[in-house]
Amino acid sequence: MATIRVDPALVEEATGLARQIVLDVKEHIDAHTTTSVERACCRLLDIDGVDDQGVPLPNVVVESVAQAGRLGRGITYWLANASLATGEEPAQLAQECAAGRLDLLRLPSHRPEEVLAAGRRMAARAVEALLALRNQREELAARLGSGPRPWLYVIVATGNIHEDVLQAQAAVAQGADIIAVIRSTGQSLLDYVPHGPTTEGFGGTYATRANFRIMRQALDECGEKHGRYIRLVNYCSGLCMPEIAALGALERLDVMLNDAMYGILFRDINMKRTLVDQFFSRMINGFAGTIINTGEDNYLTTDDAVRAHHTVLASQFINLEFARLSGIPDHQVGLGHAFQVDPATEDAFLYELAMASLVRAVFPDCPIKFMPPTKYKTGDIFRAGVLDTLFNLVSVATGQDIHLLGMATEAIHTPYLQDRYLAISQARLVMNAGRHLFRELEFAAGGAIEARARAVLEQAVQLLRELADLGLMAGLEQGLFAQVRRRRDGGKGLDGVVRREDGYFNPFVEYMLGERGV
Amino acid sequence: MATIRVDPALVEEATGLARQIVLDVKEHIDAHTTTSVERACCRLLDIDGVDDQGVPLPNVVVESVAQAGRLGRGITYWLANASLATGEEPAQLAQECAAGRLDLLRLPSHRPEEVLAAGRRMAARAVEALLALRNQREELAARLGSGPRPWLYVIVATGNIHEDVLQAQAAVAQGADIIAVIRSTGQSLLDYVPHGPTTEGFGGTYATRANFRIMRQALDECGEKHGRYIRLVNYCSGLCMPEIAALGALERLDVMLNDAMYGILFRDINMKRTLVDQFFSRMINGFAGTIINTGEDNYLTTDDAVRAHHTVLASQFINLEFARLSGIPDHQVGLGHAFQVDPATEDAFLYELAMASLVRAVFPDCPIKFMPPTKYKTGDIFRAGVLDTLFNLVSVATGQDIHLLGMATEAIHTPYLQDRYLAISQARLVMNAGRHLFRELEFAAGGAIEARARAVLEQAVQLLRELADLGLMAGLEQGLFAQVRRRRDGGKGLDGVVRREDGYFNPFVEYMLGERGV
Amino acid sequence: MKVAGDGLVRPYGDTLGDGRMQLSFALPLPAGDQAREVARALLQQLGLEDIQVVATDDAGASFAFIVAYARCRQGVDPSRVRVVRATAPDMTFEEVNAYIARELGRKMVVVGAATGTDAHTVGLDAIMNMKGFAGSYGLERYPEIDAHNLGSQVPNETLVAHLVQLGADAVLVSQVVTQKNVHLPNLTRLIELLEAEGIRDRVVAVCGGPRISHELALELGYDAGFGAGTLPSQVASFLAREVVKRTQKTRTGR
Amino acid sequence: MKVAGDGLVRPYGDTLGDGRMQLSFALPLPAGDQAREVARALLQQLGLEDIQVVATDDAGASFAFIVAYARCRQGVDPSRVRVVRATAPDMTFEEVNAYIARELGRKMVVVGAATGTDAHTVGLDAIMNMKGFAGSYGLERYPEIDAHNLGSQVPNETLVAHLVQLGADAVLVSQVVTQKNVHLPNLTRLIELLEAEGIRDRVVAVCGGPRISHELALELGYDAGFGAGTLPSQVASFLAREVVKRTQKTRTGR
Ligand code: B12
Ligand code: B12
Ligand SMILES: Cc1ncc(COP(=O)(O)O)c(C=O)c1O
Ligand SMILES: Cc1ncc(COP(=O)(O)O)c(C=O)c1O
Repeated sequence: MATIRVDPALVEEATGLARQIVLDVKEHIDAHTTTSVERACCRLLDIDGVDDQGVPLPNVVVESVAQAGRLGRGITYWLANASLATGEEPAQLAQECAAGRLDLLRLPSHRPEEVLAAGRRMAARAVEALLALRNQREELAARLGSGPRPWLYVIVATGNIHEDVLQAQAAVAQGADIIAVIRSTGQSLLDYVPHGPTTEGFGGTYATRANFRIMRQALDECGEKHGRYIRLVNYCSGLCMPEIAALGALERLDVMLNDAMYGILFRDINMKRTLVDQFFSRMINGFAGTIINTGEDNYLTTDDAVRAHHTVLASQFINLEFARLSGIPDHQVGLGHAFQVDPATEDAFLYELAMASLVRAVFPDCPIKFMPPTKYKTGDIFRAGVLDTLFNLVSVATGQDIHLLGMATEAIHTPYLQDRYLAISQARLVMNAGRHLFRELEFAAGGAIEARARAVLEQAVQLLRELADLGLMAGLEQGLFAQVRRRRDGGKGLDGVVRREDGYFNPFVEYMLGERGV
Repeated sequence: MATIRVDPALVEEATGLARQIVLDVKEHIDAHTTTSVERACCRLLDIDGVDDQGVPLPNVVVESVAQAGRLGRGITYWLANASLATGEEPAQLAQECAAGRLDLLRLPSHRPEEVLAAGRRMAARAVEALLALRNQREELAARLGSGPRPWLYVIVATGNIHEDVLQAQAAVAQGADIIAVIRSTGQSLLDYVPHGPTTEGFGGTYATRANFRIMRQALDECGEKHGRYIRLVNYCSGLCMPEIAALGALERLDVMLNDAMYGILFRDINMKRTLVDQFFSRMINGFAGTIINTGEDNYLTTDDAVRAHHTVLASQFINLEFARLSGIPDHQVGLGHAFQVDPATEDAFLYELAMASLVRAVFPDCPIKFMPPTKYKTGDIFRAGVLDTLFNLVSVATGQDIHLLGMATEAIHTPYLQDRYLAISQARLVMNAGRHLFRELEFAAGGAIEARARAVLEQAVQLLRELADLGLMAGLEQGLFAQVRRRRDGGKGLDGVVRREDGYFNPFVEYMLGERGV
Repeated sequence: MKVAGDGLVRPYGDTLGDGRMQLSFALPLPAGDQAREVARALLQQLGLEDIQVVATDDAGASFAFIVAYARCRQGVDPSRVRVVRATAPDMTFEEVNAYIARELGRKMVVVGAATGTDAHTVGLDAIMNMKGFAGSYGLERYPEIDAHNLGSQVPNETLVAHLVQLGADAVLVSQVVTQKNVHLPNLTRLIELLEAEGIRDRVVAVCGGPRISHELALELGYDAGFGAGTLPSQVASFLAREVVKRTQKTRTGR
Repeated sequence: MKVAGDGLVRPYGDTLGDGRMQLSFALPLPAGDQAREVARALLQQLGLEDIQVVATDDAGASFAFIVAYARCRQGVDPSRVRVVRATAPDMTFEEVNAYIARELGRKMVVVGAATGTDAHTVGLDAIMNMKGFAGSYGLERYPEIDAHNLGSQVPNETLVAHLVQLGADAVLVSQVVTQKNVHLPNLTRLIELLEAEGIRDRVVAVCGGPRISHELALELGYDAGFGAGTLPSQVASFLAREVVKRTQKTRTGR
């Protein structure tokens, strides 16, 4: 097996350090909620739609309570109380709020036990809905099958959900297993989720509940026609992380980009906000059976891969511990990395084999997501095809699970239909030709590939030691990841972080985390 | 090391069988000469040019003696005798013959020892010239260096030698190490070598002495400019095998396609003619320091590679023994094979790794020539690029020596300049990225790759046993190679085979084979 | 079929009618700004718009390798495009044999060869050998077809002699090498010889190869042409119908 | 430079003037004979000749993927092609610093940002950071240049405020995302703000990115544009000359 010989003691130390780093911030997480966490609860309680100014009702409801400084009690508490007071369901309550006919805080407050019981009943319905969707996925996947691993992951990004559907159908017909609808540029920075189907977007299509539903339905039809379950991906990174996670769960999305640190590092979103949001969003994804994907590929766009591979590994350890904290089983934690060594480097291919084998060996139960070469591609689409073929081969040779297809036109435009056709058909050719390579290949004992893997693991442990000493927040302030410095109270979204009141009530944590509850 | 574990006993048995097969036909070789062997002697004795009908003087001289039924004495005998009789050198003698003013057989015959001495003196001059050219190559290669292996081998085939030069210069500038001028279609079937520079040809450029000189000179200039010795290849296969070998040696060509069986199997040239011709042509190539290349790649165009790999290996054993019989050191025997498994076959890449590693391990001293995928390429040049990238990777991963570049447009046209630019730059990228892969990769003990290699070796030994029992000629009659049946006295060129008289005199064999002389 | 508003079909990049195309070529100019602008000007002359020259690489010996994307405004009305196809819908292996047995009442004699200097046999073998091609049996496998594969580099004269000697119903000519159009005179020569021999009408003449189209075959005087990817069943169906038509015509003089 | 007899430069396949080009595109038609003939007709409309459609693959959802080769008769007279270049020959690292010290007598203040929604920083960093790009040092590394990199997604208004506050001599704007031409209004907006602020003449305005050309920059009102592969030394040389020219003009009113 191309499993690389890895020192188990180092892996254990790294896991322990990551666990400690995560637990250091647990206190901060348990002490706070955020506007987007509470909006997610609204979503789960079936609050949808927009008011006459087009403002989504979850924003209206949460803003009204937040402005009155009472969001720390948890929106579910106020909705449960209002439900007892009016006999109405949260959906109607939100309409009433939006119409200005109702102020959740001005209703008679019922006995806390009654409110909690009502809140738990309301939450139980949402939880059952998620379980039903989860079972539906499992049945569909069992009946239709899922195609051999690595699964072929393709992006569509026309800006128009209906055009995305057409291209997604073509991609599935060509052999894709997973379709990702790339979000419109800058949606990370929106503190609301746009409503309804959208036909305009820059470099991508807005993530909305309606768009999720349209694509999920189209892919279900495709799955029946082509005899395999097609998974749908979207991105919940940004100021709406938990809310998009909730919408994804409600529309049976299968995979969600949900990195614990990406928003902080690459979108300059405040770390206090992000750490609370990621906990809740991952809890929802975990419970809904959704595979999360983490964004360590980004470290290799702004830094040299040979120098930065250890930061990818360290970040993966941390992402895995945060996921475990949110109750996600390892087989749903799609840790990410990428094929980004400068191809002009001598033995670049050996560096890639070493890193891909190391990640595979260190996280045996995680569905590893391997991402394609991008930044060293040029307008020479023929040369780009060579890089993608080497990438496809390393992927099948090292047993990766989720394979984001490289596009020959990466340096030119967002993919054309023929770009995807070539990428999919070529990946299938290479992976079929190398089907059992992972079982057959080995690396010379004490050779350069093994030495490189050990060095990367050792450097990762070193970085984790520093982070454990400093604490995650201080580490981020000193730019230990992606050479990006972020101040603790800097970036966007700190205003949405709210200290929990003593009586903070969020039944979803109890249900979704169950006895593992925090 | 990616050296595959190979059973030395099987290799030894195969070598012994191949030796026996070759020695069985040695008797036939020693008992005959051919018109083309004798024309080669004329070439070495400086007979060049054409008569007024455009017939090359070597053909005029040899035909005149052959028609008189006295070629069995060896043309060098008659030229030596004529030289003694007239005091003229062979070149003038040929002019005289062509002008009808001289008949070699009607001159007074000098005492045999005198004739043999004169013949040896004439031959000695040619042998020295070849040695001088050989040293010149070694000096140039030592001074300029030769670039890392595998060497990149590129073909030019415009039909016009001057256009070939321009494209060869571009290819060298792009990074090619070896230039092969593909011969015009069907030159194998010509029983004469065209004269002078040529600007017309179908699917290739005629192999002529003038074309050899023009390209060799152009590549010497290129070599100086780009700081590495550039090797020049041509094809002596066919009815002029020894004669083109002689011309190549005289013009310092570095590599010659010179397979012992190719002409028989793929050009339907008589086997008796081919076996004698290949012995003498390889003797010249061996002496001149020329690397011969053998054409086992052809077995995989007309037969399925997974089924035919063992015929490639068996043929390589036989080609090596024939080469050793002609005095060629192993490091000049460029045994050929190709990357031709149907890419739609599951684990096609593993079959290719197994075969390439096996050939490398079985013939450690031979400069193995690995040829690209061709027959499964289609008009989709992007897919063809994927096949060539896999081919390039197997080549560097298994330590091949001579790498014939695959062209993405293989199924469309003879290569354009940009086809070569992309092929060379991509091969350099892949080989640099995988530079030390051969040292690092290993195959699982008892795994599928090892099992496949062992099976191919065992089948090859089985085929060699059958051939040793039947004898090579009978084996060829029964179609044991490339499923092609050839009758012993069938095919072209049998009329050019001449029984040696007792006094057969050919000083070149004595000089070139030295004490190993036959 | 998805056509833009005006009913014309255009290349499709990522939206209907966007006309996006990829091009690549070499220029005898050193790679640099001038080569890039000459490439742009060249594509403008083709009437292309929104031209993006995305690569201007040094291809050695002062040649530039260009990769470009552009928008092609032109569109084509698919209904006005003549598609010349050689065969009616194919008959299966069994149907062909039954058809020949019923309509011809004897074996159909088919003779094939790669003619002139062409040494490529794999293509013709794919059509004629037992194994056939891509799961479709070769003509030799058809019990009602008497197939003779003469191999490669067969001179036209030799082929015609065989046709006469074997009483061939059909001749299959394979031409794979097309450099400098070497195949055109060679293919035409066979038709002239068949006419000279007086058997042109009696023998169905078919040619094929990766760069042979049905239209080209008709121009050269053949009855049909088959290109890359042809299945033996397509050839067998065509021959069976054509030969039967011929023999009925000769029999009834119509 | 090798031009055919008529002095025009044509694409080069394997002989001068043979005009050989490769094309590929998708068609919203199922792969088959019709798609192949529609592709051929399309290329004929472009005035291409000797068209070989070498691939008509099924790209799924009734789309065909076409690869073709053809001959382009047109040629271009290279002398009549306008090549707009931003810079005179570059100065070296040392020469730029000496030039600024001598001609400007103070540090040159340069402010850069990826503006609007563009989050791509790698390109601008390649020009401004210490490490620079492809062995050419970034502007931060020039002792005579005071470089300020404001990072990404910087609104135009914020950038202009910094230019005023820092007394910038030059502004560098990076735009990498060009989908739906989102960059054009964003780039134009900055020039309008500079003019409104009355500092357009005092500040040299430069934009750059993989799909930015010098011509486009001039059209949008900038002083120069730099595309893919630009070296920091090229930018430093241009800025030094331009800024010095500006300050001399304001000093001597010419
Ligand atoms: C195998 C091969 C060889 C082998 C041939 C062995 C053999 N016994 O056939 C060898 C090595 C001998 C060879 C030699 C040469 N080859 Co070659 N060869 C090829 C190769 C790699 C594959 C061809 C093949 O087998 N295709 C597979 C078959 C199944 O496909 P096909 O031929 O298209 O046949 C199908 C259809 O066309 C159709 N069909 C074909 N014939 C017929 C006939 C009829 C009647 C019908 C109905 C249908 C039909 O049905 C078949 C099944 O669908 C091609 C490149 C490529 N990948 O295509 C080059 C290629 C054909 N060869 C080429 C050249 C130039 C040569 C040489 C001239 C090189 C040289 N200078 O020495 C020589 C020529 C020898 C000669 N005298 O002809 C060029 C031709 C370029 C051109 N446009 O003219 C090609 C395209 C390679 C290249 N890119 O340069 N070649
Ligand atoms: C790295 C990368 C990212 C990273 C950026 C990280 C970072 N901090 O920069 C991340 C992952 C965040 C990212 C996100 C997105 N990206 Co992006 N990304 C790329 C990628 C892979 C490499 C770009 C790069 O770093 N090039 C290397 C630098 C050195 O080259 P350069 O940018 O051309 O810069 C040189 C010259 O242009 C010039 N230059 C550049 N700027 C300036 C400025 C001045 C003043 C001067 C003088 C010179 C100059 O000098 C530089 C050195 O020569 C490209 C694909 C590719 N291979 O190009 C896609 C690409 C640019 N991204 C693209 C897209 C669509 C996006 C997203 C919209 C995707 C999405 N929907 O989420 C988002 C947009 C985020 C946003 N709000 O802008 C598209 C753009 C398509 C188009 N034509 O508009 C590309 C081409 C990928 C694709 N094929 O789809 N991306
Ligand atoms: C984890 C993660 N989330 C989100 C994104 C992109 O989303 P956005 O551009 O909206 O931040 C990326 C990168 O493409 C990512 O890696
Ligand atoms: C050993 C050998 N000689 C010669 C040739 C080709 O030469 P020709 O086509 O003239 O037979 C080949 C194949 O390309 C070959 O493998």
